[in-house]
Amino acid sequence: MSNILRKMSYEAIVIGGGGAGMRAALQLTESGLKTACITKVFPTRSHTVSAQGGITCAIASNDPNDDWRWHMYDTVKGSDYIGDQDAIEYMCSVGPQAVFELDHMGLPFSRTEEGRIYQRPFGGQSKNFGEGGQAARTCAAADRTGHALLHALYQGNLKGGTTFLNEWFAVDMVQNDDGAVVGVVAICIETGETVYIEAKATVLATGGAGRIYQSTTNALINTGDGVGMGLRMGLPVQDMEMWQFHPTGIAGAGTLVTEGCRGEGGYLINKDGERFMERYAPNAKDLAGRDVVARSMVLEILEGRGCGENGDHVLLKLDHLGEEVLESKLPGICELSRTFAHVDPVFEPVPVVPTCHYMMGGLPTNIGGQVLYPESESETRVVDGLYACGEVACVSVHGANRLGGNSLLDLVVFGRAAGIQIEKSMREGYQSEAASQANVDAAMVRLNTLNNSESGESISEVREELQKTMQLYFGVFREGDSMQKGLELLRELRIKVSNLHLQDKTGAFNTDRIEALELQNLFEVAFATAISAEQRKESRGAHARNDFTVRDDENWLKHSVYYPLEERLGKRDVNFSPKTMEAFPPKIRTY
Amino acid sequence: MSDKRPVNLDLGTFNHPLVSVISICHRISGVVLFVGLVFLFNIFDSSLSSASEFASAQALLQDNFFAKFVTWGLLSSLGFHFSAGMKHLVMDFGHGEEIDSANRAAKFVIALTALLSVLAGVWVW
Amino acid sequence: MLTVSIYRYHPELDEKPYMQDFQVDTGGKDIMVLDVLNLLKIQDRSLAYRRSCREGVCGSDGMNINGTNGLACITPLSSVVKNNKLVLRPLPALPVIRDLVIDMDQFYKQYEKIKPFLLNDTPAPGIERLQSPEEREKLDGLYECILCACCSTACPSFWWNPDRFIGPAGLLQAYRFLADSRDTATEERLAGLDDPFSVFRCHGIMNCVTVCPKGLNPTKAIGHIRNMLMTRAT
Amino acid sequence: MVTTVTSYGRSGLSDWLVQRVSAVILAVYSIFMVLYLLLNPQIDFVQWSALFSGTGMRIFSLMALLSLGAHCWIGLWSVSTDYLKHFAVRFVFQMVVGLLMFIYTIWGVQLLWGL
Repeated sequence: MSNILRKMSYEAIVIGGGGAGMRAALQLTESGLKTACITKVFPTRSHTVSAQGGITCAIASNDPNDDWRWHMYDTVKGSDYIGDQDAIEYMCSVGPQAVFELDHMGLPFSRTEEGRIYQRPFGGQSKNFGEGGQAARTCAAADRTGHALLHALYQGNLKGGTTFLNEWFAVDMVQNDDGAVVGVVAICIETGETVYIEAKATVLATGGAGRIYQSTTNALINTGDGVGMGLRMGLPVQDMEMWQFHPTGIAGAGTLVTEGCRGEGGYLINKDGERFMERYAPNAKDLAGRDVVARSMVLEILEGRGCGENGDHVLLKLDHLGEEVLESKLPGICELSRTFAHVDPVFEPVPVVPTCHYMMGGLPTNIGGQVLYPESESETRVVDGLYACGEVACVSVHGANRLGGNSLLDLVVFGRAAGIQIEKSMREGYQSEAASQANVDAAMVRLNTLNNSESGESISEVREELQKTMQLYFGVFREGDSMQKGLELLRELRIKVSNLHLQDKTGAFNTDRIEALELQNLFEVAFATAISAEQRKESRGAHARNDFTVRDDENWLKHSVYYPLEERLGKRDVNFSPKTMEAFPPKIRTY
Repeated sequence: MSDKRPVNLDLGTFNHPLVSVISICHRISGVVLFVGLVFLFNIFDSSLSSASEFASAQALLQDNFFAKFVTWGLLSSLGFHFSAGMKHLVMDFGHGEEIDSANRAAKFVIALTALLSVLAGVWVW
Repeated sequence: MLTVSIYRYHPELDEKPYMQDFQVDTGGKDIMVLDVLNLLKIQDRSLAYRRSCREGVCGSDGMNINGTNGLACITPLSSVVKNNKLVLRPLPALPVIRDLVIDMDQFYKQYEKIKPFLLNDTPAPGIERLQSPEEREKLDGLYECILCACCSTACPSFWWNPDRFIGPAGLLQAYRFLADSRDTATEERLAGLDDPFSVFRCHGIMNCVTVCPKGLNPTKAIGHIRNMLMTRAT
Repeated sequence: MVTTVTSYGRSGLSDWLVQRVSAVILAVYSIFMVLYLLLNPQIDFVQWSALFSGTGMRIFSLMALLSLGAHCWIGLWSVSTDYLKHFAVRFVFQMVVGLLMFIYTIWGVQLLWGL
């Protein structure tokens, strides 16, 4: 098989056309760098489109005295103290500017009577560093904020003239002899052609990987392609055990029902009609951190107070809000409930269950989006030419648990920051050696193997097995023994994943090939998750263990770092040095 | 490659909602009326030329089945084109732009056309 | 067992498209059309279709389902299947790349033509541009479009002039920006639309309204554009 | 965005408006004629030609004639640009329609003023 690929050259490429990728692409295009955004689906089909409730940011619309430092405090607390405080400080302080830019780009935010952006209460939000009660800080466009944001960003990029390579799938990154990333091998899905896309800067903005679980709010395209590519290149990933289970996925379907429902006054009830969150979080109740609410729900179900025939879900009560509020503030939720739960929230509560939602972990980066290689607990080095932003990155602003509305802020702030950093690097004269033929060939190995497969495992069966294993052994509650069992199963699966049979070898729009490549990425993510989860021997944020039920700050006030080549878990210091203020010290986290 | 690409435009496999059927029929009736102009202008020419030609045109319309049928066809087309055109004008003023109201309007157009066609038949025969 | 008849075409293997029948065991459940396709994909790995969010917000899986355009992921079998038969064809009028996957370039071009981005020639303030709730309400029913192309490809005017008629999706967005109090390019936008094709090919057929999976109404938006053109001209 | 030489006013709005105004005139004219004939079932040549020799009726008829020309042209031009994809075919069709409408108009004028 011929290895000489057609080459396309750019100064910078962004892999991923979701919120983070398009924000980065916009920044890069505006800076005048020759940029292409490579995206496996047309940009507006990216998963950002499904975000509902809003983008949390202290723009001081709802409360004129609101302060980004309060937002920072909430985020640090929400992260269960393993969020990096310099990054959180940056996100919360730069946030307002990034949000105003979105408005100027045309994002149709809902409005207050004063004409400002409407903000609603979300979980884990407080005023005055937790002392001033519930805050309303999440900027919203009804309950379609992600959709509005993604379209506004796409429109901004159209205006700016960004080059898009729509429906191109990144297979693997190309590393030169110095170890710098110099682009990516990608497939044009429409024709099946494989091309080496050369770039001095490669930005991974490939989003999450919620599809490692059987029940997830994530789109079918959320297959962790960036993490997969990074791991195959030998790059370590951070905090991969930290998976957020969103309290309110529609039971059975897995589709998301925004936290904004509870922000607007909805609450959860068990089969006795009891508002059980009053017991678990007496102050914040239904607006406690997502990890807290999700665990409480699972406990209710495990203790026999679940609803429905099988007692396997609880109910989200919304009818008391009245039809007018529901139709104006939560129209999308009404639509989704009717379609997927066959329930009209105007009259009946919606059956919900905690569902895999967000990957807090990912490739460690600094504030400028540069991917870091942790050499030891305190030392890191920059991986030349490689950047990451959005869900694929672990900068880390979410630590062990992300607050609702912070993901959209994360992706615009750090997409933008990555663009700014690249522009700076280029102006400073960043250069990298061109890739050799051997370098490009290395990135073609897995595709070639797949293309040459004559027999082997069924893609859909292996994927289903993987998802079941993750769901069963690495869910909301975890335990050492069962995780070891899960790991064993995953090791068996690894053999199958490396022996997939690609039945369809044709070129044009070959989704069989894409699904196989995606499955391999999913597996890498799942395996990193499993190792990290099994070895973090404490409970923190979203990582809840039955055998280590308390937080262990002495040993684990650390990022976990999974090194793929040695299948080893290391640790990395958390940043407690924000630039403009004192760090928030770890406290017991209650809501 | 793109030249070879097929296009799915097999109209027989699509559902055509009533409103869209009304629309295409509006167009068809318009073309029918356009073709019928030859007939109308000839009749009109005869009717104004002289008393005798007027009488023979009158006779044609009263006795010749074919002429009667054409007249009825044109009157029915006119009735339909007129009714559907009214619906258009009403829509231009911002009414009947919702699916329900548009469907009601479409049904009304059909009913009105049917009535007008029957009346035209009675008149012609 | 459900009989599913699917439009098949592979540019490298087939001269012409053809219909292929499959039998699918739905377990007697009222699943979505997309679920059926996912089941079929296990049977036949070569079947090509787009999908992403599987909840009706990304607009990937627009297709012609038993004769009507819609999103596979939010169309339950019970709403379309008659006589135990499901017929899936690609969206009409645009070239087929493979099976149910169409080339949407022409559709996107029409969208880009209307300058789908906010234009404002005044300097941006340090905060957001203020907009009253009433002004914002004008964007409801417009900004929700997911660009699935169900409407435009159901529109006969678009079938015959996909290169010259903007089509319902693009026009809905044209009006979305005309109606935005933060946009100052009204005159420029209207000037670009006053030709015999871009807007005026709309004959009020309303197939767009019938099929829109988000319940939006392009016909109405087009009416508003026409009124603005009228006001501008008189 | 799309200009076309053969369009009537070369502006979509003027075509659209002409189509509406001419439609109303034709509708009123049609109703008048039908009602007139219904109310005068025993009409003879004298009465018929007297009707068309009045100035008012001549103006009314001329308006209808011109409306007919414009209405047909815009309608059929639009039909031709939808279905006739071959340039030459479309051009010939449009010329035939244009010529016919010209002939009808002159013919009508001659009839009305030839009385």
